[in-house]
Amino acid sequence: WDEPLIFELSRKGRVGYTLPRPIEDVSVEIPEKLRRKSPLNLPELSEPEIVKHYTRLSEMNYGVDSGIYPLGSCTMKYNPKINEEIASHPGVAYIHPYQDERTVQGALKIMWELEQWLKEITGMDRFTLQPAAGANGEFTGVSIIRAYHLDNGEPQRDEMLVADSAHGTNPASAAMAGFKVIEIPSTEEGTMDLEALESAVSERTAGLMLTNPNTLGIFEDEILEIARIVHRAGGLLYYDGANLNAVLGKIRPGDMGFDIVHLNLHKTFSTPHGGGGPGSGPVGVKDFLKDYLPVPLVGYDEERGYYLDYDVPKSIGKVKELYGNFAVMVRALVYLKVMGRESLKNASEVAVLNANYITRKLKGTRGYSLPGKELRKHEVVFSAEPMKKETGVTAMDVAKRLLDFGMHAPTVYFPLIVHEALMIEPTETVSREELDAYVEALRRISEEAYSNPEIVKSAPHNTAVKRVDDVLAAKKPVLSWKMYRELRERGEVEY
Amino acid sequence: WDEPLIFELSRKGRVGYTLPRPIEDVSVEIPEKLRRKSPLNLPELSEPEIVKHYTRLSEMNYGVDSGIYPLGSCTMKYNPKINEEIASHPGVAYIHPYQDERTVQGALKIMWELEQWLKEITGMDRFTLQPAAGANGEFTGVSIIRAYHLDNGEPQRDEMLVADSAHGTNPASAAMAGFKVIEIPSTEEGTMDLEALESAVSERTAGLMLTNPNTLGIFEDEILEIARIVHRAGGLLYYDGANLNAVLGKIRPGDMGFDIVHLNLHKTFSTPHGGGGPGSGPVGVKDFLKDYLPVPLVGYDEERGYYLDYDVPKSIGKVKELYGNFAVMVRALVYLKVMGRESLKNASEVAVLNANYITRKLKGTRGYSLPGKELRKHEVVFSAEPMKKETGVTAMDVAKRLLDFGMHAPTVYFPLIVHEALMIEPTETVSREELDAYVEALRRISEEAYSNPEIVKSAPHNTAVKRVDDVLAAKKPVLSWKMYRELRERGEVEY
Amino acid sequence: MGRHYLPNLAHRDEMLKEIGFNSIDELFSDVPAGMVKEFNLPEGKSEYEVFLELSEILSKNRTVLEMPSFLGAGTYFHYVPAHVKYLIERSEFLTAYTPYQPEISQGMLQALFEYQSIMAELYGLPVVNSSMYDWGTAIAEAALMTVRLHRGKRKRFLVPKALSPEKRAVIATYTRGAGLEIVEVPWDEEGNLDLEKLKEAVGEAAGVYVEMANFFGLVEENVREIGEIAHDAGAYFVVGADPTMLGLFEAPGELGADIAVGEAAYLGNPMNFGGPRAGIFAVRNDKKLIRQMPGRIIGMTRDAEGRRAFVMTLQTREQHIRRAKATSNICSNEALVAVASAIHLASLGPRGLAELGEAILKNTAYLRKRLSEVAEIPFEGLYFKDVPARFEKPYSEVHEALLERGIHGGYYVGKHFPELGETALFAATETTRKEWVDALIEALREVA
Amino acid sequence: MGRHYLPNLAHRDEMLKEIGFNSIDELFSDVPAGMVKEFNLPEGKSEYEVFLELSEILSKNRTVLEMPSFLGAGTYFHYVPAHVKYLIERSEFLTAYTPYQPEISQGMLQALFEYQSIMAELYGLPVVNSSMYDWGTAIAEAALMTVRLHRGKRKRFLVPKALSPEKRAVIATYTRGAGLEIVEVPWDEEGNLDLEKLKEAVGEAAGVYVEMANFFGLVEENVREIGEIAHDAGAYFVVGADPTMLGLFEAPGELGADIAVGEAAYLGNPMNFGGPRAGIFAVRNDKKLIRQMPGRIIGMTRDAEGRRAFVMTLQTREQHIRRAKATSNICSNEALVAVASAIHLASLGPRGLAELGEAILKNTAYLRKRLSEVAEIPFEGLYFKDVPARFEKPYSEVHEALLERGIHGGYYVGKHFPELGETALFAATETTRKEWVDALIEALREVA
Repeated sequence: WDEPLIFELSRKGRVGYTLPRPIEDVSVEIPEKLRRKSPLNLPELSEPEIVKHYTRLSEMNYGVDSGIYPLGSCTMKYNPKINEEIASHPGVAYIHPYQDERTVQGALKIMWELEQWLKEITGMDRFTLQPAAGANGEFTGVSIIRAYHLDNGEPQRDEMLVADSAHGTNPASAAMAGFKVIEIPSTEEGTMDLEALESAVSERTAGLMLTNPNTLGIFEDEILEIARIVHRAGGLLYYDGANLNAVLGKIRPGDMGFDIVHLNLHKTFSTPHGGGGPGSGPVGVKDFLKDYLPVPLVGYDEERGYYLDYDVPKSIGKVKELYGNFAVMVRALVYLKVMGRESLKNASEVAVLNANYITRKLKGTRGYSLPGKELRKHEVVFSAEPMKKETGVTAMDVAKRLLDFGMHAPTVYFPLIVHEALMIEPTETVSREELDAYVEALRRISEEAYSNPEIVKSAPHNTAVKRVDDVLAAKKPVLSWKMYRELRERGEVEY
Repeated sequence: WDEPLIFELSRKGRVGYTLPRPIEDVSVEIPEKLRRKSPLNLPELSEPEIVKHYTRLSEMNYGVDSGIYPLGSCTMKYNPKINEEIASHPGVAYIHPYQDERTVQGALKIMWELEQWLKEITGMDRFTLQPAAGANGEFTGVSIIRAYHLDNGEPQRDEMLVADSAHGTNPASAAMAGFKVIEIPSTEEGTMDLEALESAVSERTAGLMLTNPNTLGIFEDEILEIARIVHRAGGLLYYDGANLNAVLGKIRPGDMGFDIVHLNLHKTFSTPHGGGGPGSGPVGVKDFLKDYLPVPLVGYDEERGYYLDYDVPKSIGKVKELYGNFAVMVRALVYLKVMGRESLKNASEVAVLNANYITRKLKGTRGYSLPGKELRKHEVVFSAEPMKKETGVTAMDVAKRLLDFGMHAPTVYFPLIVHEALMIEPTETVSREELDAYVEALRRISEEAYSNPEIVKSAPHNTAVKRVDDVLAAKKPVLSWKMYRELRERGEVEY
Repeated sequence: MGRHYLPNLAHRDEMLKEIGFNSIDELFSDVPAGMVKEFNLPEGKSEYEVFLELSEILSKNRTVLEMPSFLGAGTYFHYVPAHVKYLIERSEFLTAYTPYQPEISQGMLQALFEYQSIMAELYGLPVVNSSMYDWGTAIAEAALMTVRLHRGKRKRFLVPKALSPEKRAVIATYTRGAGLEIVEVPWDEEGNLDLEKLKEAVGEAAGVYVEMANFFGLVEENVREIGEIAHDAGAYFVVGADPTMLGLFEAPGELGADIAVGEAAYLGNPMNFGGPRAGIFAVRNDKKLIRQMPGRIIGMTRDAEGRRAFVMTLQTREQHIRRAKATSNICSNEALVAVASAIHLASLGPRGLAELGEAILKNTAYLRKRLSEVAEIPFEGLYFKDVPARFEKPYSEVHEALLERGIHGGYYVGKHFPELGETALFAATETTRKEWVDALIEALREVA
Repeated sequence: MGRHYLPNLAHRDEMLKEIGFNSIDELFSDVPAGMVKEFNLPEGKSEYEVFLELSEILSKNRTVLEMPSFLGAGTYFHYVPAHVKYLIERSEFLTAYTPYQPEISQGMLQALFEYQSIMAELYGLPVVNSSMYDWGTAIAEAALMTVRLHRGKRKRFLVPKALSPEKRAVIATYTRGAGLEIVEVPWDEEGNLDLEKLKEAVGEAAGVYVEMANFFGLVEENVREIGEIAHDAGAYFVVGADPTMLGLFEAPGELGADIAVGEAAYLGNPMNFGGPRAGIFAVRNDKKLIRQMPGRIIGMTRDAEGRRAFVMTLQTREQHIRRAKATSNICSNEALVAVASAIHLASLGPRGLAELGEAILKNTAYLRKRLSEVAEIPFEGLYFKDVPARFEKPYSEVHEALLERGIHGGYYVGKHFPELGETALFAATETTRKEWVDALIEALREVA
């Protein structure tokens, strides 16, 4: 399991490529001052060695196909293989974005159809598929809010309200778009404090960014009142779609009062997360905002067929080159077509059932408390604070110990409003036996914490590497082979 | 690593499939006496569970991409990924063998082109691509020999000569075709005993089956004399292509005097072994035998294009349904086209270099002897007999201990003429470092055998399971879940 | 261009020197003079060029996705779920060989044991090998086995006349060396195996073979009775069955089969122009039969610590040990094809396999109904996948006209069965679309 | 039809009961009345039907394999070696998320560390993040970063006028909130960045951006000089470079760049209609810069036993910790795209990358030579990939005629650069075939 760096496997003279010969063997002069003179220290390996290297690395990585992966707020559901098969069709891979519209009717149809699904699912009237990820979508959304208010002659609306339980991207995106961020606290129950909201809104309010259900997995049951407060103050309501998996096919953000929605195709719509990306973060808006969407949109008319529509009068411009992560969109559309109305609803119901199953089964186990209301949607946040106080075992220790059971840990220390948070989102694609085993493992860890806490504190024990020192990583940054070589020569690292 | 059987993961009511609806929902009556009444005890799982199950099983398996795999006589070379990519083209997967020739010109062209390559590589004049594997090819070859002699009015030629070092398939195939098998011994040097051969040939000789280089990895340097002896006696010379990787692109069986050749596309031509198959075993013959080949052959003429040729007057018939393992042929042709003349030669040269590198580096290590000539071709056979005598550690123990180092074992106990045989075929696609590490591991095992033999005898220690009890498996056969359930109910197995 | 597969090509001289050679030629010094040659072969191309070239060649094939197809006759367009394809392409499965070292091959061994187990359930016979080359060779091996079981004292093997010409040819070639006499039993007026003729021929037969649906797609009604006739005559009973039938139809083992055979590639594997395939081979749990069985078998056992483990077993039947006396010469088999079929079957489960069978039966019924509007169906009875249709015109003309309309028509059987005249087999599976059938009939109306 | 993804659907009632609920509705009892609805969506289809439907839809795209293409302008047809595709499709990579638990994610962490390392070598800057969304957003983030580095006291950012309209638009949207002033520096007569105009504009600039080959494919001759002008004015120097140039051309870091950006998806990834991509983002090893860098970074460290291990590091810059004060809002990035590019680069090695660059330069030179026979090339100088060609006819007519002849023509630039008139960019890469270019010129002779 100790796979060397690819640079360490390099041997001079080895070749891992074949290239077609150039059309003509003319000599092309590169200006002297631009010709590369610094050594190009890339690894030299043959193809079999490269394949072995990355095969081994892959085996040192835990994915959705490896076992339960209940990383809260990330919706690590199974990624159907049919999505992948269709996404690798030559009609996806080998088309250029600037091809004449008549030669990419298939691609445009896919984007158009996907938009129709997303509109019905969210209750929005128009979508851009351009954003590359959730945060890119949020930036799109808040940029639209900014453009809208400016357009309405309200440049003073420079405050964006966010829940204190919000994903970090919410305030970060708002700030990037030039907003001042105001945090709205949560109540003991785990939902938004309406009084605080009332007193926060003003003529400076641009909007409120909210997830529903929120990051505690709790449905904001006063959502209609929240919408009323914000709208009355002249603000817009932005839906962070990260948690849509709880309500997909049952409840539409548009019906909750939201004006703008971003979705995460890589969460709710089963496209794979790729170790961090690519994702896709489409943004939908109500009719009155559609003129602000990024360009191009995808249009359809009988004569022209599908086309790229650059005629968006007040467009905020572009948040990414070209049209977005097309190969991800293909996967999402395949998923939607296979699932259909009934199964989408079933999926969110089972996701909610699974989360409540874990909630009820784990509740009452020594060391874990359950802040907020008991009824959850797609995820639940337990706190290991009692355990920490009584045994010194932290949420991080619990997470690490879970790895020893061959299971992925929950999200830890988020949301920030819960101390020692363990945020568990099982999703609908895990089996009851996996849920039972997960609860059993968490119970066993509780027993260990109270009988033999050291075993938990020093976890993991059965993984490829032992607990990784992230403090050292930040204190002495080694960020590339180049830096490593230098530090090593100077004797400053010995790993 | 203790993955349950898929039957044990089954839960009533789970579903892992989707099916299109029938065209019409008519009721179709199955005759009462044919309707299934016995319970159909298939597993019930969802797709995510199935994917996890087989993903885990795959991770419990060692393949060519996992590390060195020097299984002698199996040519476990790297299987280029481009082969796989092209073999999964819809133009391969979605064509029916009975399509009109005009709609499968691409497929027929691939078969035709592959035949041209194989002809030049072997010095044969015509090929059938029908055989599914080496042994199927051998059967084809010896059936042709039989038909040829019968056709020549020599039904008495019922003896097939094979070397005592031959692959077991040689005598088995000959016997299936109705031949009596005569074994020709090898000399101390490891090559065929010419005197024995002289005295074995007669008017009953149908032919001689030979590999060259032989299974010791030694080139039969008297091959021209061998051919003369067999031909003079009226027999035909059959080339077992299992070891072609030693001479590919340098020496042609046809130039050695062989009349018939079978090849293993899954060995020499880089197509994957699939855990035991599919392979492909094309058979080539000299001109005078081409009328005996199985039908259909692939023909070409300007007007008709490529076509299936059933006009083979004396054909032995068919050795497999349809045209052979087409998807394997595609892979082999891709390999040939990428490699070309020069690299095919380089490949066999490096394969031979690698085998001799291991030979020289390991030679002289205590406990291993090197029977036969030192100069080898693609593989080398060491004997662990001295080690066994001196320490009790067997070739099997050495093999098992190698697994602990994360390496695949050599072929053991073959060829039968070498006691405690360790048959090592590194192939050309492993690196020098891997060869060095292999020799080092074998040396270290030797040291262990002489200092602490128990550690070798009880190996492996680091694998998913410890040494597997194959004696028990044969004594108490448990060959299916059905048998297991019954035995378990009767308390006769407790694993 | 293949140097990217050859890590040590860059170190050739260095390595030669290190082991005391001066040149590559020295490594080949034992080869007779003049035998080493330059070959007349093209130079290598880049991966990209080969990709372009092969993409172009393959685009010349008109696939069944581009043109509706009604071809069956032993090869069928079934859909392969994407996860099956993904899983068997994982290189740990794909690139491994026969699991000679069980300790590092438990994955493939267990997958094959599961394949054997699933087929055992399907065929109602608990002992299944880990694959033959295809259905045809499986029948041939079964024929040889029944003769061995009679210690060669009986050499006659009966097969239905309504048998695929491919299979017939394979059986002939395979059994020639052992001197078997293959006798064809004709069909009766309903298309079933003629029981009277069977009784006449069965004396001294080593084995009797029948298929649950014959080559013409007709479901054989008297499987059990045929078995009884065989057994009464002291012959072994070999039953062939398409595994996609067996969710609805009784298991061959329950119908009296001693040996059952079939084609695994119908599930989990694309058509691939006819190959690779995988022959299913199952027998009763009877030591006498098991000892004579061809092919590899995976067994469950335990490891040194008593834990469950899997291993190749009963190898003394096989060529690498028994050599000329082996039960078969088979070595490489079709393991990956078998695993793919098992993954597909595990995904279907009992309900899915029954639904699949129903979809096929219903689509076949629709095809048959529509075909009967434009052609004569030679036999009454229940059809599974294939349906024979007899035309007045020469079928070649019909076929040509269908091709022109972008339809892959049926398989002409008149060549091998002249008694059926201008008949072709048209096939349906779960993949057949109503619009395809309707287009076919439309076209046939115009041309037939 | 999606029930095959939902194992517990079969146990819904049982599980509800076990945890004390009577119905699914109870689980949604906190939702305001009337909010739960039946959606107006199609019912699900079988995998096979969706496969057929999508295959048909996708077959409507005329790919660059079916029709030779000369489209570039920021998206290029490079060949992706098959092993790269295979490796990133392994589900352990594909289906994992951000490696929050390093102990079970060492594979992805190491692969990303290797990506950072390889890009560091290529760009000559040792600190690289583990990807931005694309080149365009990377420039935009670089612009914001240079402003932060000036603590907001400078808000001007200079970009070349000869910049992709896509990138220009992204930069505008991204920097609006922070109030940046984006100033375009025109090109001079040779097509290089106009150094005099640069000097005029550079005062008070937070950063200056230039590309090693501009939007028209023209290699920028004065990169080093531009950097000196920027630095002399106290501005940060940001260099954009196509990674496929950098086997032959000097590393941006060596040319004075403080920050370098580029597009990783040009290697190891297909075009995919323009997405996904991955932006390269590299900076000098300077704490001040590193602290202001956007995006995730993987670092090397050790585990509890002192062995080498990898982990996400310097996270206090990021949104999940710093929230509104983060250096960027980026969370999900383009990790898999980045890993694919790294595998491709590791396969090329130094020699392969240089050969790739040479092949592109030579093919571009051939394309340029042939285009000059039928059109005017507006600038002298060295071209990499793109070549502008100016026609007398409206280019739309030319393009239409090319389409009719089965050729994807160039990208019309007149819309965004009216000063260039009826000019289109035609691009070549290593994939361009002589016969394609010859066919293009042939066609242009007829129509232009």
